[in-house]
Amino acid sequence: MTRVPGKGRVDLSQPVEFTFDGKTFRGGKGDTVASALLANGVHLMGRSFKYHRPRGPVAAGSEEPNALIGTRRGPGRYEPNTRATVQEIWQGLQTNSQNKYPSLKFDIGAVNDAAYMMFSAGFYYKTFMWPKNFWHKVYEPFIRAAAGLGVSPTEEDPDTYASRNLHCDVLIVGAGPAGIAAAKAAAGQRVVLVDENAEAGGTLLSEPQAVIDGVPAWDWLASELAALKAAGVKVMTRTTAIAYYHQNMVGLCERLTDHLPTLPADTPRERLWRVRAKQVILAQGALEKPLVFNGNDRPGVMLAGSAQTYLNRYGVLVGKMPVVVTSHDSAWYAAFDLQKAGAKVQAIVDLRGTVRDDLLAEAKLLGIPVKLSHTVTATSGRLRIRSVRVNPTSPGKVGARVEIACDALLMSGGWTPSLHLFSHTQGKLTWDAGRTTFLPAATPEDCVIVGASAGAWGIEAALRAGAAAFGGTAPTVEHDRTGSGVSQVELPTDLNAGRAKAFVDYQNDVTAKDLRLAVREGMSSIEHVKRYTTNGMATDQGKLSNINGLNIAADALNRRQPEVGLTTFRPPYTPTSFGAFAGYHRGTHFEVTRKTQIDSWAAENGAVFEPVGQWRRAWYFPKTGETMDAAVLRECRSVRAGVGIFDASTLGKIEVVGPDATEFMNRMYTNPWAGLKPGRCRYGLLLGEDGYIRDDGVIGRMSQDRFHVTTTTGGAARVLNMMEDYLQTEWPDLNVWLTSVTEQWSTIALNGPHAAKLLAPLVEGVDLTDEAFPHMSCVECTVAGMPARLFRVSFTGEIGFEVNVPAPMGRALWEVLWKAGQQYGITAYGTETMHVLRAEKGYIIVGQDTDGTVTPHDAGMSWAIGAKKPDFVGKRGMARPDLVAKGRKQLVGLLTEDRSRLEEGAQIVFDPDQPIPMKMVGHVTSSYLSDAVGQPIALALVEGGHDRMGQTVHIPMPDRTIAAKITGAVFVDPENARLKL
Amino acid sequence: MSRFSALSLLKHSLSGHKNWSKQWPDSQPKAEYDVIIVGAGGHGLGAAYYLSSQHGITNVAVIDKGWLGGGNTGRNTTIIRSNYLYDESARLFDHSVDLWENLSQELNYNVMYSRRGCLMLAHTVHDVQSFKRHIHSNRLNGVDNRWLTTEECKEFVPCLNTSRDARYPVMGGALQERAGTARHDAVAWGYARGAAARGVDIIQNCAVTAIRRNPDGSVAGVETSKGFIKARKVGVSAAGHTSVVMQTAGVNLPLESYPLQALVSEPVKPIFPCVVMSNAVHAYISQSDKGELVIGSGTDQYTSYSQRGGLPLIEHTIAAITEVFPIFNRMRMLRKWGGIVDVTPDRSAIISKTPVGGLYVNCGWGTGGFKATPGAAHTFAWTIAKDEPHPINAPFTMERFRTGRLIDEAAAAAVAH
Amino acid sequence: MLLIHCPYCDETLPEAEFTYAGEAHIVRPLDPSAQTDEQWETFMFIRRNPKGPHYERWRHLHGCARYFNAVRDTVTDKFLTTYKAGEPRPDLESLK
Amino acid sequence: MNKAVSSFVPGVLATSTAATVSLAAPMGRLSLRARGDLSALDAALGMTLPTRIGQRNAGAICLGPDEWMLHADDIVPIVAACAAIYEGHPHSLTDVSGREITLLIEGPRAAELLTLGCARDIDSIPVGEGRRTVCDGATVILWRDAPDRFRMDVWHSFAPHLLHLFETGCRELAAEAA
Repeated sequence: MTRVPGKGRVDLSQPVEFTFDGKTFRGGKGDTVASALLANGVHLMGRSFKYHRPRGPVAAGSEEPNALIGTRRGPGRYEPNTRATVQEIWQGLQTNSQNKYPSLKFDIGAVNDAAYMMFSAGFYYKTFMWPKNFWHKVYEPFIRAAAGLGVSPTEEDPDTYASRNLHCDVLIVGAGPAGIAAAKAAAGQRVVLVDENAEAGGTLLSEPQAVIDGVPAWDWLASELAALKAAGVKVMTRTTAIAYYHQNMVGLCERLTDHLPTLPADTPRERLWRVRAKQVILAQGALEKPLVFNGNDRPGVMLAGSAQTYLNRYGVLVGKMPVVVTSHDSAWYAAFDLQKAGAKVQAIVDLRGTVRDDLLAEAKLLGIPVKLSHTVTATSGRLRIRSVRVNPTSPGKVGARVEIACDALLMSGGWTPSLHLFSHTQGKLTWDAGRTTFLPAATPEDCVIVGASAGAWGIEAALRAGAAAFGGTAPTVEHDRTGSGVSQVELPTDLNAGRAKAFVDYQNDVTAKDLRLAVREGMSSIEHVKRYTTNGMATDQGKLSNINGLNIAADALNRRQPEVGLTTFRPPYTPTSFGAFAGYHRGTHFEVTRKTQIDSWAAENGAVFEPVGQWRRAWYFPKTGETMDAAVLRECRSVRAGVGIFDASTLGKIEVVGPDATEFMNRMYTNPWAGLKPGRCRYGLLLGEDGYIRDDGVIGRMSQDRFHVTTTTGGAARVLNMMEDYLQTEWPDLNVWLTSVTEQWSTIALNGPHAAKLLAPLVEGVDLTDEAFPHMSCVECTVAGMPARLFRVSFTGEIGFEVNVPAPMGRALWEVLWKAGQQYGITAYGTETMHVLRAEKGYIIVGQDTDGTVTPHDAGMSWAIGAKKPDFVGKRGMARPDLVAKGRKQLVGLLTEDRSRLEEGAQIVFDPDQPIPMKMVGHVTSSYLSDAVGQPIALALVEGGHDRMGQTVHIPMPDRTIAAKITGAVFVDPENARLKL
Repeated sequence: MSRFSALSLLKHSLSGHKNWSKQWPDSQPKAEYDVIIVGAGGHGLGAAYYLSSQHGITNVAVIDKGWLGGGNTGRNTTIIRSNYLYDESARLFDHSVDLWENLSQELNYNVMYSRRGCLMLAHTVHDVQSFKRHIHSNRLNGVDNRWLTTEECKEFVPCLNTSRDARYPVMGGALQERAGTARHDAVAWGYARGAAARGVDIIQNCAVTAIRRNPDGSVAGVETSKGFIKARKVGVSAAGHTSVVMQTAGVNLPLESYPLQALVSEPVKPIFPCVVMSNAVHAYISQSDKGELVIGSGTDQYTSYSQRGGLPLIEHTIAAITEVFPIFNRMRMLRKWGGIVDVTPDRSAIISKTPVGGLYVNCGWGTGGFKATPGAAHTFAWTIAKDEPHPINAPFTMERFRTGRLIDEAAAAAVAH
Repeated sequence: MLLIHCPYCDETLPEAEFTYAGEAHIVRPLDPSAQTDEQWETFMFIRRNPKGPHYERWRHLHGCARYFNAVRDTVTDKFLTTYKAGEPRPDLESLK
Repeated sequence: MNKAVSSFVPGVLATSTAATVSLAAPMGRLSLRARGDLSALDAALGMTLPTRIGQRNAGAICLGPDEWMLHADDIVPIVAACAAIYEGHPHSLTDVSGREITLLIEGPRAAELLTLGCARDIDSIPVGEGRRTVCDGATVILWRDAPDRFRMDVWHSFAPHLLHLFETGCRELAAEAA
């Protein structure tokens, strides 16, 4: 065990057992998988992507690229690529390593490492091209098999996810010293303080030696957090600010259960917060830069600051005899802390020739050997570092090496401000040559970036910057540790640089020589370098690799970094589960399913449903054992011979009211409306300005100034929107108003020779005779004691009525009609039968027999156009050259010669013997078995179809070609005799 | 240009990869070119490649305000297919697929064209009708596309949710087996390398600020951040920025630019064998050779050049993906990005001469530009070289918006009721 | 998600309540039949699509249901102003 | 599963220690549209129509510059009174009683429950006012009657979807407080 008694915040009195690759390990409450494994002396936690090299954690936080594991909590609860440095342990947690076979310690994939010279950057662009068919059959399958790190989940996720909207005055991202100080200074406003870690505190958790306002850092932290909560600040931990959107909307992902041993009831696993803040404070701190040298990826090589975190926060000594290599002061403190905790630091190797005297004095005091002007040129050890090779340097030269045995190598190349969220705002960055880093400059958002993420190092500076954001004052800090350093590209080496494996992107195995190769091959922008090498595209999204990659590329190009380009940080800040984004919108709640008031009756009576837009509609009502075709034929027969009942409630309905209602209707629809008397209905056709059919429906004039407009089910919202658009912006002078009444009414259609007989006894105040209430009439009356709007209309060719009653009465009316209809053999029918019956009559379905390219003339509905009207929507568009040209596709009927049923969507040709590609002249829009016609019928759009009556066309199918005769589109009762009582 | 091969790779690896040469030089502009292409994406670089390789026109410059391939070429979901309804579209996109199939060999650059099939899911009766219309039309046009039943869909993509109770049940699907994906950056690089080898100048980080015209109205050249460059002909292929560039020549186009977002998951071992598109729920997905699930969504509702896009769209897209593929709920989004797509009123492209002599435009690809890259580039080059359209792009004119002869694939898929 | 000020409600609200409705100040000709094909094409299809301030229409669909106009910078997506339908096009200079 | 809210049985639909959602008794609802001088309508209605969007008076809420929603036990006299002045003061009065239902949402965390579906800031709706807004994709009218008491008018077919969200939310918020 490498746990240091008395150090850290892990509660070892609450032991926690978990497994890693089947072996049980013990840690304490507060441990991550990484800290607990390190405490057990385990550094080897994974394998790299390309070379399968052994890897251990290099960091202690969410920037970790190496220690990725699979985590499992019973069936369905498995996720790959979890960072061991973030995953908290709980009793029973199962974890496994990834990207290895057969085992983590012995992985045959590591042969790639031996052949690494072949796998240079972009190697796959240069090969795998011959022989050509080998790509699909051999090369690509081979490459794909090597893809990925972990394995995908394979079961449905039993957990739930949530989302919430939150509005606040101040959102502070990062609960380190800067964030806490800002929250305190913003007191009195609606403040939200979020941190991705399990605990608030940030740097303070790793720097217990600091004393703030005379109080030890951890005591100060506890009392400040308590005070903030008491002051109403919403403090959210385990909550990552994932993305910064327009106008200060920040997306947060809160992880609620992944750290708990048992799952609480009714608690989602994660919650997505959409926060809208008046002001955002970004206080995300800084990330430590790795050093780039040969062998810098061996398990045991770790960022110095992270080693300090493992010690001070988790009480874990990552090595008993570590070596420190650095070009920055901060790593010296790591050496001191480890030494004081019982480690025997073998050496502090500093690239710099001179270092602050106090650091040298402290090292001397602690008895740590110091090697200034030295570099590290190699490491050894198969599964964990065993030794490090150190060489003295002088300008342009690397001296003789010495080998230092060690069990950990702590490195620091300095610090990089965390600018990810700032970049999401499309904020401008400036290059700070002195610190070789980007710093935030300007952002279009109302956002302030403070502390280390703005380049201010040290706890006191962070506190000061945070407080200053709201004009507050900061406490004083003793034992603050600040420092400076110099930036490096690759460390000086005596090895052949072309052979060195000096890693920049650990996970993707991108080395410094890959970056230089990319530049050599002409990749001159950092984005090209990134894409060619995959540097920065691993699951850490370049948190550790981007800045080193840029420095090396700039060096190779002999240009300043800003000229090479800024790396774009893309959301999310850390990988975020799909479940969190989907939130509540899963399963039945994925999207609204609108149901009519009569839907429940249909469900109880065996209906099969189909989704139509947002609605679900009864498709057909099969009897036991009946196929769809049989059910539909039966339903059709029953309507034509008796009476059928149909739920038409989903039809869109718009109440058009006002003195200018007629004028408005004249302008919107193709038809003339002035002559329509109150109490009468008319079929209305609606076009777009392009002259193509958009919608249709029956429109009743309820009174002089009031129209009851119906639309298609899918078109309801679109048509209302279109009407409002014209009314509000083109014709605001018209005194007319529109109200959606789609859901005010339940609409029940009765069709068939017995429809009037069935309905008449239930209707008060209207005689259902041809004289008193002829076809295309409408009236307000009472039906079965319910207030109703009664229409005599037909979409089937049979005598038809549509009864509209206030929606909640719909099912009651349906049941009354159902009961009353029993003596007439009433049959419930669904949308499929409705489609068949209307097709037999040649009535179109907009969107099926028309698409967005059909004019009224094409559809054979020239009769619906008010030719005398000076204008209506679509009139001008319809007059464009191509819309009046000859040879347009026109709607006709088709009867197959072999009496077979055509397939909807089948294409039509005049010459069946032509080679492919064939000249297609139209397609089948609707096709049904037809009991009434005695053979299958079809509607089709055919080039010049209206002038080709009686001609034969051909429908080539995969197995045969079907001949069909062009007929009129009306198959049943063209004289409309059946509409009369 | 030194040839790429396994042998050359081996040879160079023995010398530590120190002797590779630049794949294309970073050129500075000359005073004058025969042809200037504005926009160094796949389309623009490809046009330069075909101008130089097929039409013998090598005094060509491709100019970009940023780095080559940095626009939609590097920001799309890499889907390639040609199962379009109308003859005009099917011909253009199938011409592209023909070129895709040999592109690696043609360019001596592995663009990793992966012919793994594209399955479009039908979730409504209307989808079924519409997809079958496509399938029949494709068959008679010689474009592969076939119907799969729900069970066959499940067999093809085992992780598909085919529950009858799903909000959008899978009622079948249309499979184009020749469809697939390609490595998007490599397409730009391969064309750049091929064009540069034939003498084309590729000028990056040079913004075209205006197109200058001669007194007779014809094109004179382009004003750029590096000064005026004379040209006999100018072809504009600047995706989302095309209308801005063309307006400087006095040409107003029927274009609007919208943000389009896409995302990838963390990489996992192979689990997803093909491309799946679902128009009803507005999402499409494939898995890259690196193991990432690549997911595309629709455009935001407003025009924009910000390359940002909103969170709600991402939420909806991911909800749609996990609805169709529930096993991915615990996968994680690794990164998402935005592009700018230029959209025409009929959602079909324009590859056309313009009213300005010597000025040509290739634009309006909306969300479908990547798959068209070789075909668009090839026919655009032809149009520029011969000052007349190739038969394949002849229907894709600007005039169609006046005459009404639209190629409206979206309208053809109109929503039913 | 954008934040949009509705000039009728006088509130600044999330985009979720609004729908975009294209370029503003495109007036439907009083007598479309008198338009040439070119004029009709321009009315129907030709759009400015500027990179920068854009005069555009929005509808507060899930609020007061009004169409209104806005000037939005298409590079930053920031609204420079919103104003009621029928009000004159504001001068860009006055918005700076 | 989404359950149907098509019955007329008022009562509690979802409840927890955090919030309770119940269905209000059926009531009369009228959509009123008018512009210009409203005095004739005010007289017919026996009240002053509020003119600022979101403002309420008696059972009337102003939803747009020319739009109001009226809630009333009995709409017959209102319809008659408005019809009487139609000639001189044209307007649109449409019965939408059957179109929608009203959910009562109350409890210590009622406002927070609404944030599950509403993107707008609930705090910006003053007590005694209301707004039309969008909740989980559905257009609703949200009336704030007290800091922790709301009414939500929603079209029938969207109600089960919203109720499903609120059922989940009530449980989730209660668990959060526990």
